[in-house]
Amino acid sequence: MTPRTCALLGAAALLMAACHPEAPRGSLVLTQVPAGVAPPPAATVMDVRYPPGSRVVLLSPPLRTDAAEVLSGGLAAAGDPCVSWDGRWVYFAGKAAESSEWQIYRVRAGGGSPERVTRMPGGAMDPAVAAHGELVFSSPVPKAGRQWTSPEPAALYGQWPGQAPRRLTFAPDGAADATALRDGRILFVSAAAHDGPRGRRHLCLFTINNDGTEIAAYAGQDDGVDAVRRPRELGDGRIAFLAARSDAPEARDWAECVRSAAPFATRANLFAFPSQGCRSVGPTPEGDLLACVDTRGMEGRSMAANAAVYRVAPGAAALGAPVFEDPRWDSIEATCVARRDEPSGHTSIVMPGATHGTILCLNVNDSCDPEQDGGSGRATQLRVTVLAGGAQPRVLGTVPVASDGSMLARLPSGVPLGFDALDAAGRVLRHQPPVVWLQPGEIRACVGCHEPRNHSPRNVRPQAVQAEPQRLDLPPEAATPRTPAP
Amino acid sequence: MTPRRIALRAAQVVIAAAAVALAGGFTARTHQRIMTGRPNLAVTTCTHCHLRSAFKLPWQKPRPHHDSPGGIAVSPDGRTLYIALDDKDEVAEADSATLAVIRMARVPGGPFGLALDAQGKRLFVACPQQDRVAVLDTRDLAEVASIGVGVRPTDVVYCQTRDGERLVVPNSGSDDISILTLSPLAELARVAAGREPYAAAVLDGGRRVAVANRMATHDQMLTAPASEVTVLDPASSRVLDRLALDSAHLAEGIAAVPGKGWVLNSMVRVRNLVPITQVKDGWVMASGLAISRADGQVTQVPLDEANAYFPDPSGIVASPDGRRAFVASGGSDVVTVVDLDRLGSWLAGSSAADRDDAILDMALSCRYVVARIPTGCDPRHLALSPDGRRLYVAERLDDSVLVVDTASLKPLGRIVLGDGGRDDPIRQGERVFTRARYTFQGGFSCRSCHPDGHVDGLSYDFDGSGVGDNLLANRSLCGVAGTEPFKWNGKNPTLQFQDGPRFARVLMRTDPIPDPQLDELATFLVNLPPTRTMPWSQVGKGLTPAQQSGRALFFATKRTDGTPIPRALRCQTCHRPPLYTNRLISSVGTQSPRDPKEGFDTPHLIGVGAVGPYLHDGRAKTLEEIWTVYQHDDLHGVSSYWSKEQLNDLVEFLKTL
Amino acid sequence: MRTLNCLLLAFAAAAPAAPLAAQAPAAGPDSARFIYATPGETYPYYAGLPREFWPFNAVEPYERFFTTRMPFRGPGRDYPNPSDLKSLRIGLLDSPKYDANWERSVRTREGVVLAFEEANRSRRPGQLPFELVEREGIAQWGGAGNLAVDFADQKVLGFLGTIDGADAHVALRVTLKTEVVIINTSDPDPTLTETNIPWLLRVLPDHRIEEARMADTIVRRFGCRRIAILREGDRYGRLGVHNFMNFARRLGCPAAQELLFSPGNPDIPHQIATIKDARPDAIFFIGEPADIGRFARQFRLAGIQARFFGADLLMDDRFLKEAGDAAEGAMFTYYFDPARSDPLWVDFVARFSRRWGHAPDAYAAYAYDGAQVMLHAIDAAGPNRWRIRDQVCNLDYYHGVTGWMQFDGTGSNIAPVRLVRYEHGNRVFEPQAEFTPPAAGGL
Amino acid sequence: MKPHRSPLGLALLGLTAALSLPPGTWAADRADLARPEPAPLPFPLVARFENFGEKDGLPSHKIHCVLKASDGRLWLGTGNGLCVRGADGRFRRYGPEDGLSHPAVLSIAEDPRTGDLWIATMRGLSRLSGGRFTSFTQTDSGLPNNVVYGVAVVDGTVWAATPAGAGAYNIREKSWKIYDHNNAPMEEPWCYAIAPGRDVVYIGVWAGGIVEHDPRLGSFKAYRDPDGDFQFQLTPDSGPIADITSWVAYDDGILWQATYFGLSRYDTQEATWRTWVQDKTPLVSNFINSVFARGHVAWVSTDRGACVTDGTTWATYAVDEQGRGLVRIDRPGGAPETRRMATRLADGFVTAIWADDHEAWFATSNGLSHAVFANQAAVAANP
Repeated sequence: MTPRTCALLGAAALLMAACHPEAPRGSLVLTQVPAGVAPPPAATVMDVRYPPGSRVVLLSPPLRTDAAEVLSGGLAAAGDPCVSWDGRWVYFAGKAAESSEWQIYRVRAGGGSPERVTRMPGGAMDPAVAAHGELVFSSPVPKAGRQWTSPEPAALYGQWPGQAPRRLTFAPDGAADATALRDGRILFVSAAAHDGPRGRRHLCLFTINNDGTEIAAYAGQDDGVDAVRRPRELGDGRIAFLAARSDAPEARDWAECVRSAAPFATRANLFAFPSQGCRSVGPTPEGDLLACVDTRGMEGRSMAANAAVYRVAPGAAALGAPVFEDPRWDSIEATCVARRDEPSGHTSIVMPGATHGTILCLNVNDSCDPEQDGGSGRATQLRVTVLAGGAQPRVLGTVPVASDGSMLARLPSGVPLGFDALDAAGRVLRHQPPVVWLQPGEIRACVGCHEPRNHSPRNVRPQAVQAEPQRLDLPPEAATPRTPAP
Repeated sequence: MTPRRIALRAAQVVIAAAAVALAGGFTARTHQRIMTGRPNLAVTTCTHCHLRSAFKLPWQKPRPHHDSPGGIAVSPDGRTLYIALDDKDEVAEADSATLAVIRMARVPGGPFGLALDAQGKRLFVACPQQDRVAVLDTRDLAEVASIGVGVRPTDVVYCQTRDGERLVVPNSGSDDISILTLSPLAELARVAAGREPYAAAVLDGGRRVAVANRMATHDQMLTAPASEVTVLDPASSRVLDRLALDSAHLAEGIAAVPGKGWVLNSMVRVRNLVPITQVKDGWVMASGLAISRADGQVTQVPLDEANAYFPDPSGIVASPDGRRAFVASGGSDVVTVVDLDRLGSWLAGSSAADRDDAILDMALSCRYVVARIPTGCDPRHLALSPDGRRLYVAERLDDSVLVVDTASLKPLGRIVLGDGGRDDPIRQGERVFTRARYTFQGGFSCRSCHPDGHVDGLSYDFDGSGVGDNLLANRSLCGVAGTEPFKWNGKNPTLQFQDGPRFARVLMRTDPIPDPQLDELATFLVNLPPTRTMPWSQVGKGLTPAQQSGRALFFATKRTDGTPIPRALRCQTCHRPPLYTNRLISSVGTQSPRDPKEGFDTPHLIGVGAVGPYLHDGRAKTLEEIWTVYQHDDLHGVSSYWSKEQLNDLVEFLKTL
Repeated sequence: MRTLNCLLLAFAAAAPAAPLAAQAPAAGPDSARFIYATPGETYPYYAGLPREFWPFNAVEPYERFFTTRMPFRGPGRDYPNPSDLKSLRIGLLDSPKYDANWERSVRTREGVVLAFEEANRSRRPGQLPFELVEREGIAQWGGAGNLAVDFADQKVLGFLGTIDGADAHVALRVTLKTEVVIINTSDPDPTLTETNIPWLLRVLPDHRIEEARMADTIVRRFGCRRIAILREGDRYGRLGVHNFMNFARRLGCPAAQELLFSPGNPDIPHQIATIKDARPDAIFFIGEPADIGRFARQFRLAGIQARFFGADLLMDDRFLKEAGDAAEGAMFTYYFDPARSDPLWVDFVARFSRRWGHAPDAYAAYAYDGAQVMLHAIDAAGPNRWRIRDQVCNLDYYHGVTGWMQFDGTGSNIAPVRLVRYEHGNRVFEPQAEFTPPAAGGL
Repeated sequence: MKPHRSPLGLALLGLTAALSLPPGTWAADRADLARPEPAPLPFPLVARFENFGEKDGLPSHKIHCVLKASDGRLWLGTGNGLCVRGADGRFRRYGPEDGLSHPAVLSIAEDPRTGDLWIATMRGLSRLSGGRFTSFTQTDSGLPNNVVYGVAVVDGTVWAATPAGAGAYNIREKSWKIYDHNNAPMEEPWCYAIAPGRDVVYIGVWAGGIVEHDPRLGSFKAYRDPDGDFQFQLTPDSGPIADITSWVAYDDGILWQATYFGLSRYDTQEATWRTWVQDKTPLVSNFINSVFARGHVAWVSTDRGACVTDGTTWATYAVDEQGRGLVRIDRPGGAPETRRMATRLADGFVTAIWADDHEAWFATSNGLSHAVFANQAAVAANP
């Protein structure tokens, strides 16, 4: 890049900044939902969450009701905003008209007219910004009440500016509520592994690298909570999220958190006070928490009061007074507009065009799951199942297990894979429903089947790697398109 | 002259030049093929064999020296600090109240490890660059005595025993431990240690001394390595025990825990036998703490967390009340605070199986890690004031010592020794080298596998195209300048290429190191001098008869019976001086069934005596095994005519390079 | 006391093979071909050579050794047989492929393998098969010792080999610790059996027998007075002439010259000139047959007319090929006449030729005999190394395919050797009666 | 025609010979064990033997060597591993699974500076230090050959006697030197024993007599059989009895040579030799496995029992044909006295001995014997 080019680009940037000034320090981006508006017929989950008239606004200090600047101007409904790492852009979900689909829009944080950045068939929702400004979102948008039982479950996609989206997840029940962690991974919500449509579902947190590789459980898989929503990484080593019971309305969620140091062992209430009605929670640059809470029915609050924005200091004993409330609107999602450290990227090992990935299991007999562990027998082969081209898993084939319990195989990428560890008599010792997938060319490994969470491998040389991996192929009729055309 | 004549003359000149070029090229190619004994040799440059003078290599040139703090000793009254500045050949004396440097003493030999006697009257200084221990009088910091020990002593501890005063000195370069008497100052014995004995701690008031061995040893390829804790009786110089830290390396910190009878080792738990398919969950390595109890039971517990790492644990100290331990993490610039009471209660309530698996449980540390104290760059040595109220942290690459209040765990200030060398690209490169931020979740740094730029003596399985088919022995970075190409397959023409995007994809699993930092890293690496393998007392001396005989064998062109050795099979053809490599790919019959190619980069032999195991996958435990076990049909030099004496002499010669 | 001992000895000597009856009858050669030691038996001193061949033969030494056999007095004979045997393992220490002995080692192996195959074919129900555990020797760095240890680790009951004298010595010392008996079939080094280690039997007549015969022939029969010696400059050559020089001296004709050469050296002008100047009437060669043949031809071309003498290696075709006409009249010793009509030998030659497609040489034949002794001992004693040792090391005479052997106090075969000379390119064996021990009706 | 005799007869011969004693003076004249000693002996007399075998926890019937270390622990080299006797009297075995390079242990030496044990095995040399083994083999180190018959530690150098020469490992420099027929006065490189002398090292060489080496000067001196022939000893007391040395031992200026042809003694101050053969001297058998020197006294391990001698007075411990223990004392000029003992050696085939002023340990081919000395307080082992 020549100095002359640099100078020109610099000048252009200054000009644009002048047209779209940055949001003032301390500004918030807020989702406002009109009180008492019913969702349209044939509504999607987004229509229920953001009924017609919902909007995304910028609130600058002092946070006065009359100072709200609408960022989603011209759209029929909008919500679910997130801010880019440099604090200059706001991404949100919106729909141009009541009849149109939800897509992801972006607008300069300082204000301006929103521009649509996705064209996903079936719509897009839950925007997040990953490393290097990559947009991550869910698509399609499920019908109301069918988010986790939809025959066309939502998947996460990654999309570089101006490029086609890449499918990142292949979870059988869908993936939603993505957020980028500072280590570069994408944290999202999906259903824990279960067997078939009638199997018990509960929602928990998973991670992937930003190229869709290394799908891994993050938290909640072993907990009793029915559902989790809107996970956000706080600045103090905790992950906050909204917990819910599946039979309760979204408005009665409460805030919980886990410590990233031991996410499977540290689930706890985020606040020292009851937080039913929490609609969103996130960090502030100063280390406080920014929460939107619907206090209707809460002791000490009038029935007229609605969802408002609160700033809560760590360890605060009570919710305190809202920092912003507007009786005309429910303020359900608030995010600080500020520059934050950009997460690290991930040098992808995905090979576009490849049809398979490789998976290494160090010891399929290494298991600590009392429910799923079928006994202390030693597995001699691994049956691989796949969920593709139907609601029920089908057997892809079996691969041998070495005498030390290790297994190496090349398996089809882009489909949910399940595993059954079989003993010499063909009995199933351990069972894993299809929930894991491989990206094309991915080489991934696991310590065992149902091994303890967050465990490192022992330092042993797996015998399976001494030979070429066995390859299993997907039946042609089961092949599914990897990435729908946008 | 007409234009036609000019054109004619020009054509003649061009044709003549072309002819000369063709003839020269043909001659050069013929020369190359004759001298390498390879008729099918591809295009090479003259510098493959005719290296510019070794004296022009970067590490041969003068470089800036810095006030990098090494060992720290605190006077019995807590008022005075002594700080070793190995890069400056000095020892600094600082006032713990004002945090000001009071005096400097010149101590040649790279003073690194420090110890005081019981009254604080004598300061003992381990000088690894000159294989000696110096004795300083603390009244005037004058050197009053000196004694030669093993190669590269990195620490010294003082203790009083039933038989009198003793100094115990781990000699990291000769893998042994010197036990010295003080009256007179003499070496009582030199006992064998593990690999790279690095630091020592006094136990039971001097009845025992435990020595941490930084590098792991392993008997054969594809077996789990182990680092040793050597426990000895300094009075009788008997080795009492050799505790094995399974799959541990970089175990360079050691501390005794008063009241608990524990020995603590900071360590890195490696998984070098597991194919590197990911970094997550400590798949490649993770930091840990080894607790050795008096009954010999050793338990390893993690210092890292499920989603965060604190790599390159180094210095470690335990509070006088035995309730807390502090561990410096050079890779993440923090000091980890461990609650030893919580750890003890977990150990007491755990089963043997729990303790065996403890190091595997990345989530366990939140039970006993109570704080992470941020520090300057590359915290290494730690020291506590005698009352335990102050923690001193040597911030090695910032040329400062951080002072922390151990009650509040808040910093009280810094002893500033130098400017941190911000303008020195070599020092900046060393910062890149030691920082783990370029790895996924900060899992490890360059130093994690290359302590001091050297080797960890392990072989790793990098999953390149497949899994399990890329087992590679670690190679030293010391003296690496001028030995390109890099990597065992010789595919990387520069260090920037070696450590660039491919490295990020295969190993770091994150964004590549940015170009400016990559250049700084390369600058640091090419300025790393070779490892000295000879004792300081022999440096500059002539070769012994055995070494001379080995040298003659290395440069032999004929067998003992006078029959000529084919040029391609002479040692000097591929391992050509001055760096003992012609930087070409060679096939020496070592391809294993899963090695994709039979040819491997010809390694340089500078410091080869200290970089075992050998051959591309580390199959040869010793230099001897290259020719006794892994030599096939004289493909790796003609050795079938050697007597055992000749092989021994050759090995003795190689150890001098 | 002496009486008690005598009683015990008498009982021992007269004892039938009582526990052996429990063993299966011995396979292979019938027991009539084995004659064992008798109590208090003394053996011929100094390989049974006439007194004039003895060192210091004019005086009586303070102590003579090997007039009786060193017994093995350690425990073990009553140890129970291993119960988990799948086969009866016997080791064979071959020579390394790059060694000069390789071809002789191949012949040795052929003889051993034939003996094993025949023995295994004749196993009866309940008898374990014999298993040959082969190891290729490592001439360098005392490798034979490592292999002898490996044999013990492999639980062999005994082993055969080796050709190289140094290897045999090294392996023998190991057997004293591992207590595994060796039968050597091809090392002629006289000192091999002079170590007093009671775990060795050698079936090949050693150099001393050959050299005494040759010294007698050169000095007494042909009356030669100026003897030159040309030998390999290695251990084989040194030991190969050591006794010859002593014998010649004791017969009043010390060798005038001893010159060395390197094996494989194409020509030796210096040695030829030196020997020519000395005008010898006899030249005694020790070395590889091809070398000796080449030098013999060069000697004749240089005009040296002395008689040529040598040891068994001159039997090798390579000597004749290299020497050509120079071989004419050359005389050497050999162990037996391959054309002899002894039915055992004739039958063996036929079986051997069927199996390997060529006739056996002495190394193959002695290897076959050695293997027979070992196999017979194992069948007779059962899988107990100490009792097997007793079977092997208490042998006095054995009638093998190579003829009758006589074992002296060192456990070495001292049966007389034959004289052979080349006539018109043919090997002519001088007439000599087959040796037969007195106990077998001989003289 | 001589009758064919079965080898069983010979087996019994061997057995009988092993149990019987040399002819002549060996009839036990009295069974009185309480008879007082007429005159003090120049060495301790064994009052009784305590025997240990496989039933007592020894891993093998065959014990090759025995050493009592400076810390008081008794170490045994057996045919099936290294063995240590704990304070509780129990034996603990170490084998290849513990890092020992081979189960057959032939010799053990202690480094006086560090207390480390160096263990000669039939597949390499092992060092036991701090409870851990480190092994040196001919393929991974400078050790000349894997079969190590003898080992000694002299002034920071470990000497290993192997069939491919004597290896000298400098512990500090971690470098090896090999002494063999190429650089030392040996006809063959076959070394079988090492004995530290005063400023010198004695190497017992198979077919090479004894080679004396002064490491400071790098000089060598060979002691060879003067008659140079294995078949006879021409004259007594004229030099090493044979060139085939099975063991050497040195203490206090006296060098002892064990062979399978008899025993030799060399007084290094007076440069005089003495030799002994069976039948003509009190030596019980020519077949000597090893000799242990303490002061001027030699403890001789033979295949027919053990002898203790200072070169003039002898005590011989053997087993008679009834399996009873006998001791015979030969004083200079006096008639031999043979007495029956209430206890006996574990086996007559003695392989090695360790002794001090208070006790002696006998390694045999069939167990271990502990010798308890008679009350000989007045007798010093070093007259």
